Amino acid sequence: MTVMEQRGAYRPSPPPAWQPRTDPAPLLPDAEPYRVLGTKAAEDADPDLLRRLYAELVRGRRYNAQATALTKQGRLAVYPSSTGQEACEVAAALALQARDWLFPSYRDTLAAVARGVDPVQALTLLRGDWHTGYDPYEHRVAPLCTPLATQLPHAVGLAHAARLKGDDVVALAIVGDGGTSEGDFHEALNFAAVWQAPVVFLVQNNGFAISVPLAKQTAAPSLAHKAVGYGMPGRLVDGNDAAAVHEVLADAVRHARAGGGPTLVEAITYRVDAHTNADDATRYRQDAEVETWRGHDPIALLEHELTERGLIDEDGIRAARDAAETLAADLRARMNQDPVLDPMDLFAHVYAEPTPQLREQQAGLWAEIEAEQEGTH
Amino acid sequence: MTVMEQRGAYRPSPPPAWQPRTDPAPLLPDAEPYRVLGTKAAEDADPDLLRRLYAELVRGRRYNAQATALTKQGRLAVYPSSTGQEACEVAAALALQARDWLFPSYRDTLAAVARGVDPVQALTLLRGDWHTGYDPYEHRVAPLCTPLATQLPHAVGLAHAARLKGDDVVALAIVGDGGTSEGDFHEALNFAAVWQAPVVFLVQNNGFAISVPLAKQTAAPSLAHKAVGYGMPGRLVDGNDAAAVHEVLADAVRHARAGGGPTLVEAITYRVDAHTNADDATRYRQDAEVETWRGHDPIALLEHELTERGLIDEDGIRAARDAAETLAADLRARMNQDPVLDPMDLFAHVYAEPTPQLREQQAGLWAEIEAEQEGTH
Amino acid sequence: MTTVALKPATMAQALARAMRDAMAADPAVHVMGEDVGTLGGVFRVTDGLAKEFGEDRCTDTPLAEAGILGTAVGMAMYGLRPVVEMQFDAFAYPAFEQLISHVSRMRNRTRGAMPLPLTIRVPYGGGIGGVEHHCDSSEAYYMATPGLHVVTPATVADAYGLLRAAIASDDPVVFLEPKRLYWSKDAWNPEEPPAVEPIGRAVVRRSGRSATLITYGPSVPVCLEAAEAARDEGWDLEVVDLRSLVPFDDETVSASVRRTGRAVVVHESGGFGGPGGEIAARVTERCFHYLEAPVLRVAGFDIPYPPPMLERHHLPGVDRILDAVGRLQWEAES
Amino acid sequence: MTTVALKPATMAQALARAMRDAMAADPAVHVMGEDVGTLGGVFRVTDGLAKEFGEDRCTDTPLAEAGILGTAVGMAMYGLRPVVEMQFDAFAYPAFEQLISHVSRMRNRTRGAMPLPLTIRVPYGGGIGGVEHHCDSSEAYYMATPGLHVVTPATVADAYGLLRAAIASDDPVVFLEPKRLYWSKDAWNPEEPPAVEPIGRAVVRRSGRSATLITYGPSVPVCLEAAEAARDEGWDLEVVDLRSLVPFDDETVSASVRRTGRAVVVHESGGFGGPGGEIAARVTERCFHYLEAPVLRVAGFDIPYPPPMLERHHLPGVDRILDAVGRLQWEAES
Ligand SMILES: Cc1ncc(C[n+]2csc(CCOP(=O)(O)OP(=O)(O)O)c2C)c(N)n1
Ligand SMILES: Cc1ncc(C[n+]2csc(CCOP(=O)(O)OP(=O)(O)O)c2C)c(N)n1
Ligand SMILES: [Mg+2]
Ligand SMILES: [Mg+2]
Repeated sequence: MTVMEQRGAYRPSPPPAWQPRTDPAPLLPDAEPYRVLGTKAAEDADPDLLRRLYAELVRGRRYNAQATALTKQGRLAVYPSSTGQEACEVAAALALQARDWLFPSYRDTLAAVARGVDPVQALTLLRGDWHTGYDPYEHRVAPLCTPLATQLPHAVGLAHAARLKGDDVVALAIVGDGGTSEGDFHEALNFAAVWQAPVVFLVQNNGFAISVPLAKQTAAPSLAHKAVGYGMPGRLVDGNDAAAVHEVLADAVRHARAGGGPTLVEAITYRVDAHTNADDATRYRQDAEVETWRGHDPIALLEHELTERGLIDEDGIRAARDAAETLAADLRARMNQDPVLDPMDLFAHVYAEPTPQLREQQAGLWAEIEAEQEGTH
Repeated sequence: MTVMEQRGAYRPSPPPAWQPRTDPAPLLPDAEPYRVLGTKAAEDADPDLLRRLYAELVRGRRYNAQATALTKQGRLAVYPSSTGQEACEVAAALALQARDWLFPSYRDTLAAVARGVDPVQALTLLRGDWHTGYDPYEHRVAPLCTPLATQLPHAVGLAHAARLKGDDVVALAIVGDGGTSEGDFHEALNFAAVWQAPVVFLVQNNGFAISVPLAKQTAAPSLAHKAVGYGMPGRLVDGNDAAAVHEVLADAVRHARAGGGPTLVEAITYRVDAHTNADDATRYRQDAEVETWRGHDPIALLEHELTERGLIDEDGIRAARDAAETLAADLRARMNQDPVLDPMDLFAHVYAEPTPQLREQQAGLWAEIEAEQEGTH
Repeated sequence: MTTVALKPATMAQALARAMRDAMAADPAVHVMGEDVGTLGGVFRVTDGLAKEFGEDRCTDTPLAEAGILGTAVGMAMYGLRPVVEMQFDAFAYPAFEQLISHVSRMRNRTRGAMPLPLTIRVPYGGGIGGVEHHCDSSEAYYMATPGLHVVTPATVADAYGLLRAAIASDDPVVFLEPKRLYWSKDAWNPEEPPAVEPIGRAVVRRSGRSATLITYGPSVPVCLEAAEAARDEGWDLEVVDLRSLVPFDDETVSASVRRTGRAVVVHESGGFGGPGGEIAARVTERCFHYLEAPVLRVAGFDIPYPPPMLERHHLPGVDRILDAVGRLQWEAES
Repeated sequence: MTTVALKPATMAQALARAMRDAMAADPAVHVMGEDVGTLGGVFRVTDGLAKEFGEDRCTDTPLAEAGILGTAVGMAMYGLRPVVEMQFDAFAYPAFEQLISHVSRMRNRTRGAMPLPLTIRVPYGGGIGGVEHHCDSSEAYYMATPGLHVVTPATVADAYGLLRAAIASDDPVVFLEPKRLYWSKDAWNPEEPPAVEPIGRAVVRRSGRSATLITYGPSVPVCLEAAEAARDEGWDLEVVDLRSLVPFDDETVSASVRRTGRAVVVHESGGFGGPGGEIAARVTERCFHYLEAPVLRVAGFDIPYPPPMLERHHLPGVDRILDAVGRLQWEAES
């Protein structure tokens, strides 16, 4: 039909009915970060869970302090501390079942430790020792991931694969506020939503990506507002309120396990230490800001709640501290021994079988080392 | 202060005040795609603009038909038709001032033509001739971009640079629904919002990325809902309603020019033809769906409005058709001549000055061609 | 002895059959990518798989290459064997971070605990009149990335055999499919497809005594043609089809060059920093005293892939190969 | 004659000064990247620029490398001269699609109409005890991408001169900064920084007659050390610092090898598919009849960069270089 013929009698039809593919309203985060401690919601919280969280926070804080100390002693090459962020780290680990998977970023050794990974193994990478210190399948913790946000599609793929296999497995992936700017963040969330994969994304918004404050990272109302653009719920939570983070994550995990698909959780917290021991945070932020956040300390918050409500006593607190000291002492002791690395390992795992080229190179290095050792004997 | 000491008198302070960095409400798209034609809003529309849009739509449809015909005659290597999407193409071009920039995708030769690029030059790439047929600076149209969504950060950077230089320039970039899944889409929108760059993103949601329908591409309520996650307004518009698309884009351009920052516009339209002439759309969609959309044809919609309201008569319609035929005849004629390419051009523009290596290769090819020609004489 | 009913098959069909048979043999094999499902791929290489195995086994993904490869990594972590299609060579670039930083390194990172059995199919190369971004030869990038196998077939039989081997491999394999050979045909027995080839073995496609043409993928037929044409000039050329760029079959290649004393490496990819440099260098290291002339290279120019109307000038053709053979210092011959 | 007051400067300081001077000379020069502003970069190479020129000229971007390079492309389209910092070598990978498909091709795509004067600074290489992803030598990828210049300084003076040249170039330049030389020092005159070097010229850092070490960037000091040590073995080694991998200075390199008759290419990057293959191949093509032995290569192993505690085994050191020199078939010498 030509344009001329279309005139007159012809009436264009209305467009095919359009409606949003999902209702956006329930996907939007609340106007305020969700809080439990110090609110009425705390009354419903399970006291055992709170005590467990508390013990882990205290242990986590001590772990952070010890790891940082180890960098000063030259026992650890670099340490990105999660001091101040322990509530997120610990809650992430505790929200999961044994059959679930955790996908940590390079900052999240504490989450791995809280999930059961041996601290020395968790720190292997940061010690300058081998790239990963633990078998990812043992505790279902993926290797610490350094290239930002690249672990997110892995978590989606794994969760999707588990569901395809009929396994009741949820993946929880942790990423920083800075990491949300990467394309991989976007692609991972989109795949997760399209596939309705059982995965939970935890953004630890700690205010900074090294020196870059959130305001230079995003203009979004909140990072949780990104969720609606993928068709998944976005949740905002006080990242220093361990009970709140745990509740929100546990809900999201349950939702995912039940086939409800992915959730994006933004936890608002603060990186109290410098980016790593090598960083000088005074170059880009004011002490006053740090002090404000120290006042809203995750351990203090929870301890206050527990004490006020008589859920913990001196002994309980001491027990938590003792357990933390035990961890620190053990870590100190074991990190004091130099690891022994086998240079032949350099060639052993590049492929299932070393290529002829690698075998040649391995033989060359072997000869060099032999010659060296003969030289020194 | 130790954990023990913090107890008792110590009260944790509330978290530093949190509030959304922007009010999310105005950033969310309306519940229904915006429409002008057939609604009360049409009464406010400028009749001259409507007539201009109409003429361009008719020309655009004829251009699409002619280009597709040229593929059948072997005069064009490949053509991704925008039949059915002319309202978006034309409105995008007309919403801009001469000093603004257009960033088309590979499908948007029509937008380039509507902005003034010679159709033969616009089709140069698709003809198998050189990669870009026009000087991008002449009409301020970036080269047609094939790697999906990669043109979006270019548009942001250009708009940002213009603002830094104090120039009153807006960039408008076009991308498909499929392209919104790419990481570059995400990164571009985020940079644009953080920098408050004067840029408008037009997503032509034509229902498909080659064979993949929108439902496999995204679970979002709408693509426009992605905007809030970047802190920019998202607008939803009927992409077959030229007056509506023009109004929404022109508003966004004005907003950007006034320093209001970027806007994401989702135009809901339909790819009536196959992906390209090489594609067989019957493999993945039903004719009935295509027919429904043909009923909501952008030209028919606008022609109906103009006729009903007496804004155009037979002569006006004939004039538009004649202009379209002139374009088609000219295109046909000029595309019938084989372009003459200089093989030496292969080396001329890789760098400002050919490297010694390229000079060597150029000399080699020159000798080969000379030998060949001697052989044939 | 039963008569074997041979039928013609294209390389595209052989590849499709390889995936089909692999999926039938192992439920862990999943095919994924843009348009691989309903459409069967823009080259129809995955045709029929979604129908036969369902959309969960052959999945149309969202349009995001890093996301495709990144989720495939996660799937492989959970024991699946994803076969990923990158729609065209140049559209694999967005996935390079996942490829370099994760796919190639996960096994090594975890000291073998977390291997990634992953096949990445990449249609590559030119000669099909494709516009910009549709004709890249990106093998140099893959070769320079330890941890990846890089494999490319030149025949219908190898397309099947090598793809089966790639999917069966416990390592990530970049499987480069020469686009312009997709429609090349060979007789084969559909009842009993060719053997699964081990990865890492080159093959002598044509024996000869004057000089060796070392090549792979789309340039193999061109070299065979050149070898035929060379007979007129009195040269008897050997043609080695590498099939696997990583691992590299030094043995077969060096043995050939030691026999002939002369070699030309031929590929479409750009010369500078391309595969030919590595090949020429390692052949020279191993065969120096056998060489009558330096190992020469015939490659694409060091330019972005040209527009279709100029591509014939860019692609190594018979004449250019014979020219190079002619420059192998025959006058030095006694 | 006035006395020149020489002061020690590190390579990092020389680079910072180069950007500073370029920004002062041309308002089109903009520095951008992660942490380059307030912090002055994780290596402090952009220290002071944001303070002197404001945040619009030295900008902390969101954390997204493709976005950084992609927006820089747009800025260059509008006539600016962006100088982009990729924080570490491996974090440039997410930007590879922008790099390969746009940065390297825009001038060619538009037949010269739309050049992209863009500098991409990439700290590269190991030897600093960095963990995974912080020590890659990714120059093979850049070399295989036509349309890019690839430049790498080995001295404080070159760091200044070559970076000024890169920023002044109308072509995109990948500027590879050897991380472990950031703190290397040289005496220089802060009143009058070194000359701007033309891109594409190698330099003989040490003359010698026995054999040529062809190298660049972080391996230059190692080769110079090896050349000193070689005197004990009776070898007088020439050391050529390439400085520019693209364009390649065949003239200087070939002239040296023709003089010495023997050559070893030395680099940290993996050997297979690495720069050394190209270099060895082209030297052999040009100098075949001058060569007493095949051009050998001393390179990093073909493995992902090792953990800090093993990196000394991976990095080409003096002994390994001398071993290779020893294998240059001296017995053939009359
Ligand atoms: C792809 C990539 N780019 C750059 C870096 C370098 N880098 C390491 S940490 C970091 C900042 C990360 O910030 P954020 O995501 O907020 O996490 P946080 O450090 O606050 O936990 C940067 C830029 C990296 N690791 N990966
Ligand atoms: C990075 C990249 N990946 C894949 C392709 C191949 N490709 C070309 S068009 C297309 C579909 C695009 O869909 P959409 O973005 O919706 O645009 P439309 O074709 O509908 O205009 C694909 C996958 C490409 N051009 N670039
Ligand atoms: Mg952060
Ligand atoms: Mg589309």
